[in-house]
Amino acid sequence: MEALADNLLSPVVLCFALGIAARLLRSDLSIPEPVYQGLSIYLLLAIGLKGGSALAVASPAEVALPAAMTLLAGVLTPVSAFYIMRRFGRLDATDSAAVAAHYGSVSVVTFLAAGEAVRRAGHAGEDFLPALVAVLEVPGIIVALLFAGSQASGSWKRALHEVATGKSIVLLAGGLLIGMVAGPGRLEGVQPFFTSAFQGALCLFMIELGLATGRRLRDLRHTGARLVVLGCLLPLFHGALGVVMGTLAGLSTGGAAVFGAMVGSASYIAAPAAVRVALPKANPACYLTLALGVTFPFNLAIGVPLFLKLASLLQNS
Amino acid sequence: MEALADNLLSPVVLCFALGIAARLLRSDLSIPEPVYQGLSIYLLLAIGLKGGSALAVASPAEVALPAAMTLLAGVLTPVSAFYIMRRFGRLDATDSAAVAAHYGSVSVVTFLAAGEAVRRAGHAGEDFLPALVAVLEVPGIIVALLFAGSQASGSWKRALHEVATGKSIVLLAGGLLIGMVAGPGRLEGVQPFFTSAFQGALCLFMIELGLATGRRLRDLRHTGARLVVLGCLLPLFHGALGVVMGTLAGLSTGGAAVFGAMVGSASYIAAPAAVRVALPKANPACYLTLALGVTFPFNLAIGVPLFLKLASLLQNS
Amino acid sequence: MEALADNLLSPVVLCFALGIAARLLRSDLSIPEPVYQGLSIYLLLAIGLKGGSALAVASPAEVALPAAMTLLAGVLTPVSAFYIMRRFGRLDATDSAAVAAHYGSVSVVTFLAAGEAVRRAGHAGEDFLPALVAVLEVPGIIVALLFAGSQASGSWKRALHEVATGKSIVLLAGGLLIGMVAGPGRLEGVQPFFTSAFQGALCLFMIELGLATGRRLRDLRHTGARLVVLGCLLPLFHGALGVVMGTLAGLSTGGAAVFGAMVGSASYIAAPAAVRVALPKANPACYLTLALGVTFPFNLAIGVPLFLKLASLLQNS
Amino acid sequence: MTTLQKLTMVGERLLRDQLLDVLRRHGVSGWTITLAEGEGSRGVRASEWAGRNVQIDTLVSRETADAILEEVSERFFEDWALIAYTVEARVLRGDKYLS
Amino acid sequence: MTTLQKLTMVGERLLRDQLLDVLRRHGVSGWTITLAEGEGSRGVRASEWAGRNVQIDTLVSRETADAILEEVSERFFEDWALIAYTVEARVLRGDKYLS
Amino acid sequence: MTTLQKLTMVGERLLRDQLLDVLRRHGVSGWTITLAEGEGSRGVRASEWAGRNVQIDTLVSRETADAILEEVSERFFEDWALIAYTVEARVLRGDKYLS
Ligand SMILES: Nc1ncnc2c1ncn2[C@@H]1O[C@H](COP(=O)(O)O)[C@@H](O)[C@H]1O
Ligand SMILES: Nc1ncnc2c1ncn2[C@@H]1O[C@H](COP(=O)(O)O)[C@@H](O)[C@H]1O
Ligand SMILES: Nc1ncnc2c1ncn2[C@@H]1O[C@H](COP(=O)(O)O)[C@@H](O)[C@H]1O
Ligand code: NA
Ligand code: NA
Ligand code: NA
Repeated sequence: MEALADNLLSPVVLCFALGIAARLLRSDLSIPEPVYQGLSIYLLLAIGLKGGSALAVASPAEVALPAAMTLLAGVLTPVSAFYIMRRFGRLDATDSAAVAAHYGSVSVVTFLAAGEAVRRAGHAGEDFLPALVAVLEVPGIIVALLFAGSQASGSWKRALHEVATGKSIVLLAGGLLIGMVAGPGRLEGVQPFFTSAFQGALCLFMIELGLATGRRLRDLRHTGARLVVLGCLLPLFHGALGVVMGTLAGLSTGGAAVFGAMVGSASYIAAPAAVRVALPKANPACYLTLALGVTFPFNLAIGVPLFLKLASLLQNS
Repeated sequence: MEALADNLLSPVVLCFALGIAARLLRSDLSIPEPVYQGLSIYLLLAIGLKGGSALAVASPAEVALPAAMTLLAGVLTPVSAFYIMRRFGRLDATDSAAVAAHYGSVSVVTFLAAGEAVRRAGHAGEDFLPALVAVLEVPGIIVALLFAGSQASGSWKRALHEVATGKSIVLLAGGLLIGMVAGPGRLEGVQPFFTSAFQGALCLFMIELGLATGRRLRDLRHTGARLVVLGCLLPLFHGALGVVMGTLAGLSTGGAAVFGAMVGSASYIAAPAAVRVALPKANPACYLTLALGVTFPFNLAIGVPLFLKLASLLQNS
Repeated sequence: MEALADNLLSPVVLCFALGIAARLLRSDLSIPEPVYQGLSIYLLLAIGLKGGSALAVASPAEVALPAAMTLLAGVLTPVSAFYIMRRFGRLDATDSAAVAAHYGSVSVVTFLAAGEAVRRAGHAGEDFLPALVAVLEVPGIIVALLFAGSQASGSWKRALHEVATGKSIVLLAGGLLIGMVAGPGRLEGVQPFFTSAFQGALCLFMIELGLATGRRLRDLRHTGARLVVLGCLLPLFHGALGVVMGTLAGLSTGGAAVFGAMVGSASYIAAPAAVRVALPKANPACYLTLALGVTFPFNLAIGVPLFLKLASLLQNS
Repeated sequence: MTTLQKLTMVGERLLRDQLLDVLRRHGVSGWTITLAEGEGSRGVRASEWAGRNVQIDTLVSRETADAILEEVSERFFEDWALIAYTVEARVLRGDKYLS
Repeated sequence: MTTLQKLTMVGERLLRDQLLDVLRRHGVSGWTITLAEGEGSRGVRASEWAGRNVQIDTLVSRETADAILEEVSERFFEDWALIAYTVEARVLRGDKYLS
Repeated sequence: MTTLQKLTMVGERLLRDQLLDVLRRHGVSGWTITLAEGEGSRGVRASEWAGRNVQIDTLVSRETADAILEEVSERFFEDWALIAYTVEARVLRGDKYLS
């Protein structure tokens, strides 16, 4: 309970709430698009660099199992999301596949918020976790699009190209490579920019995410209660699965909690563009509202502390 | 005299001068609009957070009197500005009310520059002063618009909405709330971004303010010497009043000086939009030139050191 | 050899490579134009401030000789570039003059990358070197344009105005002045923003430079092998000259190496605009491809370590 | 292809929401907004902070265009920096923009 | 002065490269792109991260305009947020834009 | 409503001030500027740092439009990346833009 409150009072979560509030108040507040994109570039590159420099000093053995678990999660979650949406969400195959692509991938900001919450609670995730984010971003999207199969009126080739060369992957993977090749020593000079300033920059970013979420909240009415409930249950289910998998993979308490948040999160950066291209007939109001309007705030406020609790229980037993 | 020179040599003031010079040289230098707006968002949020985290640890008793004085100043200054403009400035009721709204509100950047000058002089303002900036921003505008009364061809309701949900208020007040709720402890992670980087970011902002002021300087010819003189006397009068009020409210020497600069300053962020909406017939060339072209540089160069001198005199006597 | 590898593994160079790679992969990665311009403004102002604050505490005697050498280099390099391009590059007078203007001026980013490489190698350049960058930026352009003479169908007056009041000069020279006038003490408050964050911000900037270079690489086919070879030899020649001149001027090993990189570099910020205005008939594909597509990456990867090697040899003999 | 009017309004950023309200009230189904800078006879702008000009393009029937122009002219032309004009356009599947 | 059609397409940013490909295949020699925001009947946008709308203007002959409009209509109109229209324009030295 | 010409010029950012000077000299009272990207036959741009293209729209009388086009054609067309065209527009209270 206290962990829940503590999580809600972090500047990152409060800035998200400020964004939502500003939208509900019909304020003209907005982060200019170039600034928002500049912040995204900064955050993705910073994550990549951090993960990469951790990989540079980690032993392959240490990373291999978590990486394998990540791939496994990238295959399991879109499958479960697809069937749950088809069965309980009553969506058609195309829309189910579209939603599955989002839940199969990962929300970078949820990952960051989870890392910060875990740190504030006195735990710490493994340093190489950002590398797993990059690993988790793509496969879920591909698996999910396979479900759409013949429904995919869009171009598969273009969709794959869109995911693989999309700026988020290029920055994350590029950052990882740069971090690995340069190593922690050579990265020291860029630390003040990419590390110290990171959390503050994330706050600004969260304001815009809050504004975008606020815009989506209006769409909730059309989405229907059924989907909103699923948008809360799915991250719980996937997140718990992730915590278990992370624990099995040998991650620390903090690491398993963050891993759970990653697996339980729904992408709204890489997935939407790919889905739009591959499944243009799928309804964006449906998948974006679920990912950004329901699951993201749910994880931010409730999911993350629960995953941490679960990880503690599992690891102390 | 020395304090005056020292103040003029601060990077913040020099960057402002660089902006003016670039404009006069017809350089193509300009801060791109999205960057300028991003900087504004950053500065306002940072001020809010700082004030809020100070409020979180301040005793209500300590803050109550200064806050009351701030409200009082927010009522007195627009009244005095209105009558002075009407009487000595020979402006009509609409234009006088428009100018009064600007002098009744507060210039955030003047506040910041004053804080820095005071700190350089070895003094220190109270940590909760940024909270007073948020308090001072709105009432002066409302009081001033009341004067315009029936002249207000624009929409009162829209103007109020414009002020209350304008991005500057949302960010300042939102930052205050976040700072108060989160408290200094939870804000530690965002300090490198919002505190260490603050003065440097302010320098970039000052360049654009200098460019904007330079543009206004050309309008001075049309404004007339009479108004220019008033644009220097008004901040002196209000500023001195502010120093006295701040001292009565129990502020330290540095705090009273900064308080004087706040009261003596003229808004050019919140007020112009509200005035434009409520009093579309008022002449922007008049109120903007006074606030940004005359009073802002005057305070920056001369007002601030004078207010500090006055505060020292008052408090040492 | 090892120095070469070490140089290639610095984050700054790797980010440049990431930009090139992203372009070759046809990724949609791009730094939004306002962010790119914001970063440029930041970098130029930061360099100016750094150089200026060094000048504030340097003895004039110490700086005089290097400054004179800089001016000399600014006269020699455009002359040599012009004749080499005319003779061996088989360009006409207009195109040769256009290219000469670029090689006569200086690439700020090459200067920065050289400074960092030198520092990593355990050396250090003189603190006042950034001031020399400002000195080197303009004369080469003027000398080169003199060669074009009657060919210049564009306006000389406008070109001069373009160079002298262009934002890069205004920011560099303005920063220098501010730094000198304010001095290291008063600049302390802005250090976290302008100094600590510098290298990281440079990384982001390098990504966009990489993207721009990637775009130019396609033009290499049209440029012809002859020009590409000259684009590598010219910086070697000028750079070696610069190292010798820097050593004669009494610079340290690191300082002479950085000076060499400055002299050997080709401008792609101040020069292109001036050349476009003064010599509209010159072919931008030719001069931009040489400066940005050939010489910049060449210096970044190979030139800088060579100049450092040469400086060490000269100074230890 | 249907022949419609492309109605363009360029004015102070502060007018943005009010102009869009006018469009909505006239049953307009869509519009495109771009940011612009400008100079004109009034040269008025509330502040840098409020942003530069906004340009609103909307494809509508001739009658709707005229009705909007009339309202805009009455409400905003005297006090605000604003320009409005129409151009004839042939629109792909344009009947969906008729309201 | 030559009379040409100014063909304007406004749509989701993700369509950008595909639309330019269409232009290129029809032998178009140039275009101008501006960033725009918009609202329409579909109101679809992949995400903030992909950016807002893109507006593409190109001056072409009437035949080219019609051919492009037809292809665009068939390929993109059903599933994508897109609007396309032409306006008649007198173009300085316009013959160089005839393809 | 007055019928005027909307004159549009799209070109290198470096031309901005010179083009505005031309407008001023022809007595033009206002214009709207938007930032644009573009591709054309010349594909020339001084540098990223100087920025992408600039688009200038101005409503003028037919005679003024023709006079401006002629001057622009003579002075800039050979060496600079620039396109210029006019479109007929019905302008609200358009007489104030006649010069
Ligand atoms: N003749 C014109 N042609 C094109 N745009 C104009 C013209 N006059 C004014 N504008 C635009 O309309 C805005 C308001 O103009 P005004 O109301 O005349 O101050 C200006 O900022 C310009 O963006
Ligand atoms: N009537 C209209 N007038 C001008 N632009 C429009 C109109 N309708 C749609 N648009 C633009 O076209 C885009 C796609 O519209 P739609 O396909 O109707 O969702 C919108 O985002 C607007 O930018
Ligand atoms: N056919 C065209 N249609 C629309 N805009 C064009 C066209 N050709 C060129 N442009 C624009 O005009 C600029 C200069 O073109 P150019 O002089 O042909 O290189 C380009 O960057 C485009 O923005
Ligand atoms: Na997931
Ligand atoms: Na005041
Ligand atoms: Na050089």
